[in-house]
Amino acid sequence: MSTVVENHTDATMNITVLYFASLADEANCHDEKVEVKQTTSLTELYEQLSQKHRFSRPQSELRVAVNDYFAKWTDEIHDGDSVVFITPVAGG
Amino acid sequence: MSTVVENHTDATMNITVLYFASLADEANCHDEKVEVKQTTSLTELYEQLSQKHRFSRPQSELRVAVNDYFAKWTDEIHDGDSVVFITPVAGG
Amino acid sequence: MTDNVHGQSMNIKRSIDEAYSIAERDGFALLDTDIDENRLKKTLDDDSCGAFVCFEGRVRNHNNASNVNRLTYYGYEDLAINQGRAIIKEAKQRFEITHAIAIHRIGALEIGDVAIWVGVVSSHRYPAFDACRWILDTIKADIPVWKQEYYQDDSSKWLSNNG
Amino acid sequence: MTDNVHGQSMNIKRSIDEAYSIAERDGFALLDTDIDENRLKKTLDDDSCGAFVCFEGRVRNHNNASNVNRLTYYGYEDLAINQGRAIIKEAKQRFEITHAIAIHRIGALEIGDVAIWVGVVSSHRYPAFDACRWILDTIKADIPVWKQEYYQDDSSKWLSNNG
Repeated sequence: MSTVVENHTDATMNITVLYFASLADEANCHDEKVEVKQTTSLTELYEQLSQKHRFSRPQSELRVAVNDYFAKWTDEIHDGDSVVFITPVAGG
Repeated sequence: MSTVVENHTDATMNITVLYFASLADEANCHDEKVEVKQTTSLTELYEQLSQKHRFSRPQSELRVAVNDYFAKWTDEIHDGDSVVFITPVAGG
Repeated sequence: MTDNVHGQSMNIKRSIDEAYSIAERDGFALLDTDIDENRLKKTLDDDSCGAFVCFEGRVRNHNNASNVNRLTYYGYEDLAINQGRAIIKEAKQRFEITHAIAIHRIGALEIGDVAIWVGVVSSHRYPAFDACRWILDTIKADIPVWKQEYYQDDSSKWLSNNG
Repeated sequence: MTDNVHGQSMNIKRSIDEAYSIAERDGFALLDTDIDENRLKKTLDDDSCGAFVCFEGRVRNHNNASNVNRLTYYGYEDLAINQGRAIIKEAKQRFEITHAIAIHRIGALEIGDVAIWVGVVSSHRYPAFDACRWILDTIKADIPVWKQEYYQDDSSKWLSNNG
């Protein structure tokens, strides 16, 4: 049992993150692959990347998409998922 | 004085009347020239023509135009005017 | 017989070019042939305008429960032009729009033909929507155009928008 | 540098024909070239529809107090298509309309270019107006498209519709 838990905690997942608009400017890239702990939430993922790239927008101003659909910040992510943080849009 | 009044009463004016839609069907013509007493009102003109052509619509259902502009039923008409009684329209 | 008394109301007295010139200058005209939407749109081009809204009213194949084969529009052209000018002028006072233009077609129309076209341009989108709808409603209420619908059994009926 | 990080968002991954096919089937697509309005209109032809309303959003030469020279739209195409499909589906549930189609253009646009086109057909006129406006508003609120305006002094700014 304890071994399984250990495995879970140490296990990681690979997430592809795409950047658009001002986030692409701040990250200075269009996409990147990140390896994170298995149970990382979307909120934690943004927090980590925000520290890395010094994003100016707080999470509260963003929406998030997983695998090309809008998602809730509380949705779980899984290995191989693609995640996009969406700054306020400006179409039309 | 009395002569002048007599003249006024006997004087006539020539009015051109155009017909559209169901009024044209009932009058069986597109236009006609009518000679009426000098002081004939629009209401009286419609009454006279309604008797002549047996129009089925009462004046209350119609609007009236004088010289190619909508007019009020109380507007005066003058010799040479063109008058059109407008049944409910159906554009669009 | 019917054709004789209505014949003059099925055609415009002006030339097609004259009708488009009047529409461009005053915002409204009657036409007795296909409405050239691109020609009307061109008159609305304006670099200050971010919004263009247009409405096309087409002859549809049914009205209430009846199948419609075709219909004929009749117009009182001179009054229509005078009243149309007043409508477009009022629309420009009521709404924050830059320009508006509308054409109503008369004569015999088939299913799918465009009977009326209204186009509006403005800086922002809501006034263009509001003005386009108001102009259409006001044309339907006030412009002296009448229509007769013909049904599959060859019967016909005068229609009215109100009253 | 800026071009590198945004380059992929200025072009669609699909072919133009594929984009129009998706728009015809699902009601929405992104395009990275001139929007062919007539091609979109044709997909809306329906003899049961008496009303066609369309909106064109054009790049205008000013925004607030600034003179705009040009602007660039960037899009997240796959999400845009998924979200657009949902918007058109919801529009058909909310309003009595027969069909609706919309396209948003991305890439570098000049003054006067059409950035967005929305067309709706319905039996009667009010649902077409209401749906067209709702679709436009919802696209502006939800479709992942961003724009940068460029001014006469060569400065630029990221814009946002809300937030």
